[in-house]
Amino acid sequence: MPTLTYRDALNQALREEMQRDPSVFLMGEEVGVYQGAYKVSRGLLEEFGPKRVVDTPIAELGFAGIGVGAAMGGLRPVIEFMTWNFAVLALDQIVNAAAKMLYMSGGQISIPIVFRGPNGAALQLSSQHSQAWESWLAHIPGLKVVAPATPGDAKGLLKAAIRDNNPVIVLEGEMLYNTKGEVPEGEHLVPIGKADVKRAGEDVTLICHSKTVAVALKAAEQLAEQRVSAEVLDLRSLRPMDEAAIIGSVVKTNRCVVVEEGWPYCGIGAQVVDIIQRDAFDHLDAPVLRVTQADVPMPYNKLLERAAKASPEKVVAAARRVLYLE
Amino acid sequence: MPTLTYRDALNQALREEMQRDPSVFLMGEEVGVYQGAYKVSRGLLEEFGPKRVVDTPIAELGFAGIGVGAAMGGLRPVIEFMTWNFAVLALDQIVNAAAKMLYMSGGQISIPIVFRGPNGAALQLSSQHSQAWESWLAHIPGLKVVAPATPGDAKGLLKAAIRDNNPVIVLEGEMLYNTKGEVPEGEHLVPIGKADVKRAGEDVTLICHSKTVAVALKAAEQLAEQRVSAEVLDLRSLRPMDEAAIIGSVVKTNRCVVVEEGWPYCGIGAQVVDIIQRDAFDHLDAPVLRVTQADVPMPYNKLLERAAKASPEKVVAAARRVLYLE
Amino acid sequence: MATATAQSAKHQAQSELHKRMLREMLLIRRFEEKAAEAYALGKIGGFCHLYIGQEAVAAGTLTALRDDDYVICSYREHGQALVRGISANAVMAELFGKATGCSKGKGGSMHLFDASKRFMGGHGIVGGHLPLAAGLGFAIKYQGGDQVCVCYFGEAAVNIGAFHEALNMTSVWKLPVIFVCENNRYGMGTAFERVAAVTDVVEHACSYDMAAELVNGMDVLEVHHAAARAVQRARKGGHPTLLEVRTYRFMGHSMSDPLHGVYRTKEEVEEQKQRDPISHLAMKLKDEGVLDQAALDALDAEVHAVVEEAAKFADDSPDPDPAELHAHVVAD
Amino acid sequence: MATATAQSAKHQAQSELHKRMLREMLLIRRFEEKAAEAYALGKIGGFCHLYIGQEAVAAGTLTALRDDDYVICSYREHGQALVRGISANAVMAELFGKATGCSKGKGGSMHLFDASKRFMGGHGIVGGHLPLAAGLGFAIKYQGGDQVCVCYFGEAAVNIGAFHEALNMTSVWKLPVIFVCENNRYGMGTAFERVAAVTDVVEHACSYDMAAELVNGMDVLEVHHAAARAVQRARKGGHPTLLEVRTYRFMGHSMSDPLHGVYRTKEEVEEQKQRDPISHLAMKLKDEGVLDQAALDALDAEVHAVVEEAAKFADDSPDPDPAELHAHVVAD
Ligand SMILES: Cc1ncc(C[n+]2csc(CCOP(=O)(O)OP(=O)(O)O)c2C)c(N)n1
Ligand SMILES: Cc1ncc(C[n+]2csc(CCOP(=O)(O)OP(=O)(O)O)c2C)c(N)n1
Ligand SMILES: [Mg+2]
Ligand SMILES: [Mg+2]
Repeated sequence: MPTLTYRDALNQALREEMQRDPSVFLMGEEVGVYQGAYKVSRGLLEEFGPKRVVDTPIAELGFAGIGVGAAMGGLRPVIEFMTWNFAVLALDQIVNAAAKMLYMSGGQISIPIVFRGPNGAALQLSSQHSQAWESWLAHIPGLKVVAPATPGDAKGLLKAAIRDNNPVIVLEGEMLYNTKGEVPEGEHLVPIGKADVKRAGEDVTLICHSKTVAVALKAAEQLAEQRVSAEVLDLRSLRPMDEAAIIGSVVKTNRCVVVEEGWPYCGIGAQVVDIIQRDAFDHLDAPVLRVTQADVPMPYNKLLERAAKASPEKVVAAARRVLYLE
Repeated sequence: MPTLTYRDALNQALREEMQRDPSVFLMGEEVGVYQGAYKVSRGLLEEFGPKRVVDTPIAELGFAGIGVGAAMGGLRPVIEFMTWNFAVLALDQIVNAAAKMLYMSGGQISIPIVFRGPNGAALQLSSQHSQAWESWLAHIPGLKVVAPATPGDAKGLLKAAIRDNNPVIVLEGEMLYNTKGEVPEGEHLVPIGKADVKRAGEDVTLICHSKTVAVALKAAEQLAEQRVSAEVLDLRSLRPMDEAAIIGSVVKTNRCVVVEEGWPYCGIGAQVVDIIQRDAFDHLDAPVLRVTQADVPMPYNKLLERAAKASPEKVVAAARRVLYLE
Repeated sequence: MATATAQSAKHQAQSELHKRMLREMLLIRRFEEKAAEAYALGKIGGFCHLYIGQEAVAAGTLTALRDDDYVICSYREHGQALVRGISANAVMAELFGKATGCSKGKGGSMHLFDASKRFMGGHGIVGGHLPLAAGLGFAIKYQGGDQVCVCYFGEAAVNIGAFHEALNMTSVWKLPVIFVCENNRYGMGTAFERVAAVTDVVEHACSYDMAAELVNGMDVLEVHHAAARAVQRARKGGHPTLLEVRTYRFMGHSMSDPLHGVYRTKEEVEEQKQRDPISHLAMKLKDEGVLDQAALDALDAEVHAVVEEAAKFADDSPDPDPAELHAHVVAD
Repeated sequence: MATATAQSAKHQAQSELHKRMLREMLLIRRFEEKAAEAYALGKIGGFCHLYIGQEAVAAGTLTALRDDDYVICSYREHGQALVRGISANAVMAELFGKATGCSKGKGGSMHLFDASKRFMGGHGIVGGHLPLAAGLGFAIKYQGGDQVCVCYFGEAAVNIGAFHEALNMTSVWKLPVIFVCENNRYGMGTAFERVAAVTDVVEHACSYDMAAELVNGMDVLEVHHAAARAVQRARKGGHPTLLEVRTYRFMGHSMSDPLHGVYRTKEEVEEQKQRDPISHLAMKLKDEGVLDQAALDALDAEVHAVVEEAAKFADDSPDPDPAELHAHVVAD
């Protein structure tokens, strides 16, 4: 199987879907002439021309809405946000138009659209450029939300998202774009709504997604050195969430730590905890603990930033606590 | 003690704070000449003049930002959103400017501002006009979020919010404006961050806020008829959340149902559940259950709408389940 | 030179058009009156924004369209829905929240939809549907079609960012969109001049290098001709237009608001009612001998019957099945 | 008539001003060069947007202000921070993320703040700080002051809704705000004409009934005089201005972007460098005999020393205390 970067896997997914279906087009800031702010769309303008690779002004609300309108008109838009930080300006269109249109039209008008771009913190981008939006987006009925952690999942989930007849949010990671992994060629679809065991284990479940999968995997390695067998469950899809996979793993390990990039209050982890205590109450040997970003805006300074983020060390510490090893 | 409507209690709070501090002003759509879309600002234009009661164009992002800028310039703005449904357009200013300014300026620039208005569903306003935003707002460090359920709390929390040196979100309820209750005259401040036991009980804790307090109280009555003693804990403040009060009550009752107006995924209730299972794990005799809005956009039809909302019946059913009475 | 027969055929067609526009306006008027009545009886809930006074805008513009053109509106869209050909039954049933409504009772007054008529809603966030309109225009152009998209909104929407972003991109990409600003002077209780630095909406077109026309919205013929010119520009060359139609609402902002309140005088409302677009056209058609009083009365009776039937239909229709609560959250 | 002494005093003051502007521009230039160097060494992280080529805008406008006026900027604000009088030490330390930085190392390059200098940031969301500027203007007017607020942003921000909303309300309420659009032709890799229907930013002023001027941003004197006129309008009558300053960035969009890439040619950049605002003013002052080459060299050396010292200061400064992570999330 070929090894690709996460960036190239996304690029491949876009290219293949645009080749396959002429109603798919890409729109966003710098996606064309500039080849993408993070080069995810490299070469697409050359292959598909400016009709299908559309550079926009800086007008997130407007072009998100144009995407939704184009979907109403029969197209399958892929809207790139340079980063999700700027998509906060477009939330009205995502929530009030894209997510609610099918329902409020009594089932008449579906919105097959993908909103994608990097989410969460990169390195030292400070408070306004480091926000992880997944819990907001997963809150909304009518949306689907995926957050791939590996190049293979990135390709498979983006392709599935483009073919889905609903608005699908694809949360990528700036820090993931350069990471490499095996990516099946051609038709590779990862179903939306299915979690994936990235490492099997017995003693404790580490639930994670996107960038925190690598964090959890590192923690699992460190735990292995301490003779603790950790299972790493990558949610991949945040809405719908694979409740069966979550419960299945926790029923096996009886202990769980949820790791996420965002803030704690009403985060993804809170929802995971809710599901677990509701459906696996009698299987829990300890409270589920969470590792999140510190409950503060992201600081610029490198050391403070590091301290703010989820880390393998924090996950190991939490795992040891749920195992009552501390 | 005088009995006032929730609306008039808010009006009194605004009036008293504007009398007390000339740097307090009110800005929003229809707050002046029209006397407020829901008449919360009735009479204020006449008393304080157009300098301090400012009608705006329909430009939520813009006037929210103008409020933040005015706070940077030394004023204490109260920004009214006609409803929070429209505030989705202003979230960039609330999250990226108001909430982060103090932090990213290294502590130099505090933003003493109140964003207020009705939140959540009223009656048959359909999908785009019925959204409850509390879990989004409570997610954000740098904000405080309150959601009063009674006229007394409405006055006391709004006054506290106006005097707070941080951005404070005040979530009101359109369906609450006409409700009546005792309201202390003059200096009545309810501290932000303190929950309130609205009914004491022994067997199960019903945690709620805003409109769902009435729902929980009704459920408690029905439960009482079934010889179940329910404690109704009104969070009042969603960020910071009164974890001690939550834990205190659950340690006593060992069972809990969380009721909220919003959607389930990553809702306020998920956060409450997280707190409880983390800090009262050994005191729980059953999983915490949640009653939320159905996980769908709000439908227009009256019966469907009713079915979508939290109701005393649903709360009773959940309470009976955590009591293993079903 | 046209022959006499051609001349008279043209004349005939024009008369038919004028009669159609009169009927559409009357239908809206009677429909809205009935809706007001039903609202008072609690059969309609939530917000309900009537179109009385503004009928000439929908009737004048939509009669310039083809069936395959797109139409998209704000929450004040009963009139457009009717002229576009959604049956009064389906519209009234939607207001009543019934399963037979054009949005199956799930949308309500603010969210009328009929995809088969390319009637794309009914949207409740001020300004929010202007980008959607641009997107429909984008789809038309992408697919190589020669349809147009007509987008209705109030003058208060001009002050919001979405207006600016949508018009700019529409112009940059030359999308076949006609932005119809129904300037009825007020956004709820706020007079436009209190909140807009420039009160001629057409002036904004300069910032987007867009064609624009200012039209008297009480004269349905004037509206129709301006719309026809705009459609022509859009269909042939993909050139968008900003049409400012000066109109007036004779009712309160919504059924929950007072008729005039403190923001406008009773006298102003009465004065404006003298400009009623329906009487205006009826008078003209009488003057021209196209219709006599008897024909007018018959028309009114016919329309009245349609509306009564709609109310009865809506009343008799079932509520949506309870299972509808969870249907259509996501598509298959 | 002015006496000969008054004349010469005025002349003297003018020369001093010109020398000051030259020094400010040179300081920015050398500072930014040093920042680029430090970035390459990994001492500065994240996004870092240099001001090289645009120095005349900050130097020309900020020298027209009083100390109690407000200044607010986008993320490309090192130049404004320096001219406003935040020490090169504090700015460089902020870029290095140090506790001695003007935002205590928590803001970084995009979020420079100094409340004591009424320097209100450094903001990272394009267009987001335009409403903040209007709000500062609102506060000034509310408090009855005669200060002004100057707000800097790039031409690409003109396409976003916040621009439209902010300018409209500023005009309606007559707020003392000067919107300085630094039109350097590109937003990242996008030429303005590709994404804006109208490329003369000043044209937008018509939609808001606002005073406007189009200025050559490579001529610091022209910038200064236009700014002085705008300040006068705002201070005296609360009349806002939209100033479009045509400038050019000689570097890539940020330190992570290429100098020209595919969106502009190397030739274009080279050609623009011929219009360097610093050489332009230096030449003029030499021609006028205000400064000779030796004085120029001395000035450059002085500025160079300031910048070297700033880098050393930043390097030597401590990181913030770990407890800072949780400080200043909420105020007391
Ligand atoms: C973004 C937003 N803000 C506020 C509202 C509440 N609101 C509904 S209609 C309206 C007035 C709109 O006036 P205008 O655009 O002139 O249209 P008209 O009602 O006159 O047809 C307001 C303020 C809303 N729906 N959306
Ligand atoms: C709302 C938003 N969208 C996108 C970005 C990413 N971004 C940062 S700067 C920039 C270009 C801005 O260009 P311009 O306004 O002309 O200013 P310049 O960089 O040329 O000074 C973009 C797209 C952002 N910061 N905010
Ligand atoms: Mg209006
Ligand atoms: Mg630029």
